[in-house]
Amino acid sequence: MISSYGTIIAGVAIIVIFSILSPGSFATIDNLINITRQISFLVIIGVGATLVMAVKEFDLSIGAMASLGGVIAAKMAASGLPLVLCLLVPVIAGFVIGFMNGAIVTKFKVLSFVTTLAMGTILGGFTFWFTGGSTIFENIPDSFKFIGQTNVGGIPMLSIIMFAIVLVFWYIMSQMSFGRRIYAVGGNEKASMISGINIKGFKNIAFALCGMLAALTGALLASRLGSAHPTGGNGFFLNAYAAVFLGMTIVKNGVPNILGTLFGAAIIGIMANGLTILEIPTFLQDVITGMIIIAALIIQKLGRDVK
Amino acid sequence: MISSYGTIIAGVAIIVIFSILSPGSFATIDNLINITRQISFLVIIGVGATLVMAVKEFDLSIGAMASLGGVIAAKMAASGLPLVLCLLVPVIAGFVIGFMNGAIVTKFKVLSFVTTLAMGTILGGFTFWFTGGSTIFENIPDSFKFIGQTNVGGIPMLSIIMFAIVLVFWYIMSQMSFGRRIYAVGGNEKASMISGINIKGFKNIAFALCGMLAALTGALLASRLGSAHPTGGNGFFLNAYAAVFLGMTIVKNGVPNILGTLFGAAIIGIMANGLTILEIPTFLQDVITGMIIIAALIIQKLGRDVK
Amino acid sequence: KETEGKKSETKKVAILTPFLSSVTTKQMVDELEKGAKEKGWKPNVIDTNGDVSAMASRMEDVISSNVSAIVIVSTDPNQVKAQIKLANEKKIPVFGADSSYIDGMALNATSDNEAMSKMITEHLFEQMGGKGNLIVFTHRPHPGVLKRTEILDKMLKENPGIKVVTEQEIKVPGPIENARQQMENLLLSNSGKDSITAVWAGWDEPAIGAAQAIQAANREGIIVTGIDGNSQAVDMIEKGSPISATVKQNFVGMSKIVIEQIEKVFSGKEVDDKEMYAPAELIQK
Amino acid sequence: MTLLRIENISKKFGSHLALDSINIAIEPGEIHALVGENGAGKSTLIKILTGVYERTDGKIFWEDKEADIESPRDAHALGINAIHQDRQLVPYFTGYENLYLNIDYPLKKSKLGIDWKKIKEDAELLQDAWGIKIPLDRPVSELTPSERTLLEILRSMMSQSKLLILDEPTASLTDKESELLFGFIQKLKARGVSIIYISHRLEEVTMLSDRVTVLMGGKVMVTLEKDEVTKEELIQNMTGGQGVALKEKTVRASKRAEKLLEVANLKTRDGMVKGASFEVYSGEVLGIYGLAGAGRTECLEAIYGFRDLESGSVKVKGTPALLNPARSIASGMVLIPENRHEDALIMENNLLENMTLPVIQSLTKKGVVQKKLEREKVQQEMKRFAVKAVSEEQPVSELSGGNQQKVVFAKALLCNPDIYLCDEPTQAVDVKTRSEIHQFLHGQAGQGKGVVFVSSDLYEILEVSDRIVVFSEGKTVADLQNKDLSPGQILDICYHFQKEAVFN
Ligand SMILES: Nc1ncnc2c1ncn2[C@@H]1O[C@H](COP(=O)(O)OP(=O)(O)OP(=O)(O)O)[C@@H](O)[C@H]1O
Ligand SMILES: Nc1ncnc2c1ncn2[C@@H]1O[C@H](COP(=O)(O)OP(=O)(O)OP(=O)(O)O)[C@@H](O)[C@H]1O
Ligand SMILES: [Mg+2]
Ligand SMILES: [Mg+2]
Repeated sequence: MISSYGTIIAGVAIIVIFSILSPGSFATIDNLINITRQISFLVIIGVGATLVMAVKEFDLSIGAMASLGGVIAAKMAASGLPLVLCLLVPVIAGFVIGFMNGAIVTKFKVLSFVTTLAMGTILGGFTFWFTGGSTIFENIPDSFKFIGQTNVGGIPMLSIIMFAIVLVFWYIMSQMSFGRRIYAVGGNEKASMISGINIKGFKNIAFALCGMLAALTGALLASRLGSAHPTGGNGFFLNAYAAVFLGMTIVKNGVPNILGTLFGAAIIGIMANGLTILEIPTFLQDVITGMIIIAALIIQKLGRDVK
Repeated sequence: MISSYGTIIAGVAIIVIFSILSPGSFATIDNLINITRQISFLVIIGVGATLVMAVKEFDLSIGAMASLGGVIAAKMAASGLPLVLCLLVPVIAGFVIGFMNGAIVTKFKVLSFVTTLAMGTILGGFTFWFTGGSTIFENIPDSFKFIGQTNVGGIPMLSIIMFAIVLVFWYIMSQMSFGRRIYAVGGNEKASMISGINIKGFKNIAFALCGMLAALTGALLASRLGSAHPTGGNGFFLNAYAAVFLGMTIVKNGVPNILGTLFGAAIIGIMANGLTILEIPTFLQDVITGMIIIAALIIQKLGRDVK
Repeated sequence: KETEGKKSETKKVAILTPFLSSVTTKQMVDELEKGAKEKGWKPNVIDTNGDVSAMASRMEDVISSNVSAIVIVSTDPNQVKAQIKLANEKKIPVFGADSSYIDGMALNATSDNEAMSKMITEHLFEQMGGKGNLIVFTHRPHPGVLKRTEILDKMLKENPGIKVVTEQEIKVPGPIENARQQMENLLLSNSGKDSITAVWAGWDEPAIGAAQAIQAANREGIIVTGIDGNSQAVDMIEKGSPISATVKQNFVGMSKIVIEQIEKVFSGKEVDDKEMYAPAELIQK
Repeated sequence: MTLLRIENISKKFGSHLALDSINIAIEPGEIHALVGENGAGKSTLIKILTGVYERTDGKIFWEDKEADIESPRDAHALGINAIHQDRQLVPYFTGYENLYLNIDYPLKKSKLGIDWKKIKEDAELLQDAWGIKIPLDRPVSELTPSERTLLEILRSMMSQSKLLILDEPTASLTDKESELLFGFIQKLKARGVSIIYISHRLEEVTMLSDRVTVLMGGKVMVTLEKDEVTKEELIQNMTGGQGVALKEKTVRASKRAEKLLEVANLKTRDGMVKGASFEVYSGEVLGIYGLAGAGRTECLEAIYGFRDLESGSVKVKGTPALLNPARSIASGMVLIPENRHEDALIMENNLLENMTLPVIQSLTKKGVVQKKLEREKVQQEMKRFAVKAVSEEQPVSELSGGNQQKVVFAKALLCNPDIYLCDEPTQAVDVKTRSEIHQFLHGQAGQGKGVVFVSSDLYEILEVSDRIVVFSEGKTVADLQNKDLSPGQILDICYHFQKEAVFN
């Protein structure tokens, strides 16, 4: 499956360098666990983005969807509803809204870029109306914070959920025929159509799952923070796609893939974590992060050419 | 050229509705002029994005580039340099940085999405360092504000500059062989290469022009506001692409095109203007804007199918 | 083990904020940095570029690198409740500057948003003579601005002569340009002489944009107020612009309080109070 | 029982009537050929039968019952399988993955995952059964056009069909592979499968078919029974009685004038070409023949300048070539690529934009395109090759396969080159156009230009060439004057060297 080691080597190099520079803080089991928890949100939302990109579409509403998922969950928790419901409702809402994105795109054959951008705007307005613009944190019971703030055998629940989601979607996308169909649609829509694949159906499902995972990300974030901000999920949008695109570089055929996205999110997370621990000023962190990503891309290509 | 009237009809409908609802404020010459000035930034940066999208690439660094352009211009103005230099230096810097984006993408055949995202991060860090994070407004002479704040025969200079840029790039892209080849590269890279087109060269130039226009946008914004904020241009990024994508719907072959981008920016600008004039609360504005954009897309497709 | 590490080395103080690009936040952070250095501590500034949710992660990072104290600047601590708890477990005190106070923190030093809003709003209503048409520019997702707006809402109820034309959310980033465009549009839709009496802005940047639009349209007699005392706004007040007043938050004062109190905690003493206010001052021409 | 009856099928694209009340009946177990000029409507008819296009009018009866074929899925469920003219494969999928594009993947016992082992075994069995050997573990983007066609053929064998439709299957096959295909067709026929066979190679049609329907301008001209089918009869019907001036082979006395192109010991970095040497003189048509995978395409690409060289030299008119497409065009050399969809055309752009792309600079004044001049030039070429299009502003994606190929050819012509590098230039075009292209190239040679003509059709090579170079395993192995050569002689050379290469 993985056939281009360039970016991976770059990733390992980053880890080694950080470990040498900060053995006592970076290279500890605690920090490793810390990183897995920190990237869990990015990975979960990124898995959704991966699905949509695998059918060669784009969902720009994931940030707004995550924010909405967070405030729905928090509002429900604040009104005393049980945790399961607080997670289930946003997840269903995300699925439905994602499906609507897909339905508009496939039924009217319009560009997903504009459609989902517009949907993101609508969701943002709705979230604002729903919260009155303010952070929801009052009356949130501790039971709601269970998922976001508990460890099981030393491992954060969030990390476990992340690994479970990665595992499930990796299996679906690489081992099951569902995944083959999704990739076929993304690889040659016309050929897939002529082969009798229900392209609209697969696209709709990809969008729906993406919306679902985005809303779940928001809800988990709310559980982690014990509060929900009406734009709290927006920041994930660009980084989620950065993770997907970075992940595309680790496979030879350059398709969006689940393990790649995990890897991409890990690179982003490790950079942020390591540079903070090394106490590099923020502006320099930005410059370094950008340069390392570009360097990783280049190394990866050079490596491939030599082969 | 323009062969799909659906979105245009939707645009006209929006104008008519606003005019009926607010004849005294919306449908006035003053407001028309006002709108042209308000959209000028979006149009100028959008023209650049159009060029890059015409070669089927993406530049995610335009927002950061605009911010950088603004602070360079403002810093120079504050140190007493003449207006021409204050505009020229950011423009050249934008061109060079854009060219670098292009060179990395074409030389190493890496994804422009990640490359320019990383470049945007680098530029953001650099801008922060350059300004120390604070807004630049002290000692900016009135002469610097000339371009952003003057009217010529009742028409704002900014609107004139915008129309000039649109005209020039429309002409280049639709009447000159340069545009033909840009679109060929975007249409089929390999076939273009075999037809003797220097695809790397054209891509590099598209990126360079895009960077140049983004930096110019930032510099003009600084002139308009008499100050420059280190993240002041970042907000343009998504709207610029929204304008380009909306503009793609007005031509039959669905390619990014200059007039379309002007049109797309106009729709976005008119919506913001009209809804504010009608004193609709912000969150409802978002919802309405999103819905109208989706409706416009759908109408446009239905119109085409009937044909 | 922890105390041992802290004693021998110089004290490390992590300063975290999502809004370093805001002029006033920057001012505060600079002062904190300066103060910490004077005391011989090692400050480390971390900005998450507007991303509030990334604050949590960065806070975890500094906790795991065993800093001696954490200062969160201009952040709603409710966003990082779990991290504050984590810091407590590791005995790292968490201070707030221009944030608010929640359980588990050592203290928060701030301007009293409610007092400031009251101060400026009273000034504005007085100038308006208790009646007229008001435009509100705000950004409710920001906790401080939200508090100020809530005070405004309350005071509007007590002053029925003042009508709100519209309340608009100002977009960030780019608040000046956004406020300017919104104001341009509102001036056109309210072109009658007294159709707009005043603009209440939740902080200074929208006030600057609104004032620029009013000046460019040559409209007389519209009063604008801001809050923060951002130097561009102060400059405009001095030079004579539609901005009639702002409340200067004493950011330097807040930072000084935080530094003082950190020193106390480091030397094993109690903080003076959980919420401490640096007095704000009304600036007008 | 009639397997398939088509009644009064019509299809309109906008205002253009592509099919006009078509009536055809297909009997069980018959091989029914469909012939007609480029743009006659053959592919459109097939796409209606397979549910890709919606018909504007008419009825379809399947086994005497009216059938509504609304999607490819419906067609597949009835037992209709098709190989379309433009290949329908997913480029980044391997051969294995593509085999299962229209049928369910076999699942593991747990019913959860795909059983890749079974897929490999089944595919090997199938390959053995039909005598096909393609590298199924490679992604399709790395397969040659002929391998892609074979892959599609293999895929169509994966499911039981009652009707198999082949739209120009031999256009990118070599003779040997074509023979293989004819074998399959006969086997299928013996099993009672009906075949609709579309081809411009009339020899194949006369040899294979039980009946032939001739289309012209979207109408059925005639349906001929087996004993009526002759090449001449077909041509008469296809051209509306005009016929094609089947030219006598003219062997021009090659004057060995100027040496236009000199290729010496060419080796490409990817190892596809391992030593090619030949020359092209002004006034001659040089045919290049070789079995599939012999490296002819790669050799032309290397000469033209977009495949990296390892060693060797290319000289154009005595000066070393600069090995880059732009310079090649400037020095008077033009390439007609084998793969028109990927290498030659911008499918969403119109005819005009496609045809003038390499020469657009010469049609400008100060960088501004002289649209009137451009239009005139394009219309002139469209007329010369009778390109069937609504206007020069129609996107090439809407043209029939043959007409697309004509655009590719016309595009090269506009460059007004001295050296033509033609890679399968007559694929997909009808007999009339094919003969016109041959005549045109001879005319050009007559004016002192040089033509390199690569074709997988040995008879075509023998028909057009003055001289023939044979490729085998990436090397040039023979250089023969085309005088009294027989197909057998050339094939002998190919096989001889292939064997030798294997034993080395
Ligand atoms: N999608 C389309 N849109 C518009 N016109 C089309 C489209 N597809 C085909 N046509 C037109 O329909 C006519 C018939 O095309 P078709 O592809 O069926 O021809 P054909 O007989 O297969 O020709 P060839 O031998 O060249 O493959 C042509 O004039 C073509 O331009
Ligand atoms: N992109 C590629 N990557 C890897 N192998 C390739 C690629 N393109 C072609 N090949 C291999 O190169 C060999 C020669 O290619 P090709 O068949 O195009 O030669 P040819 O002589 O032009 O034959 P023809 O044109 O008749 O198909 C084949 O074995 C093919 O599998
Ligand atoms: Mg055809
Ligand atoms: Mg070939």
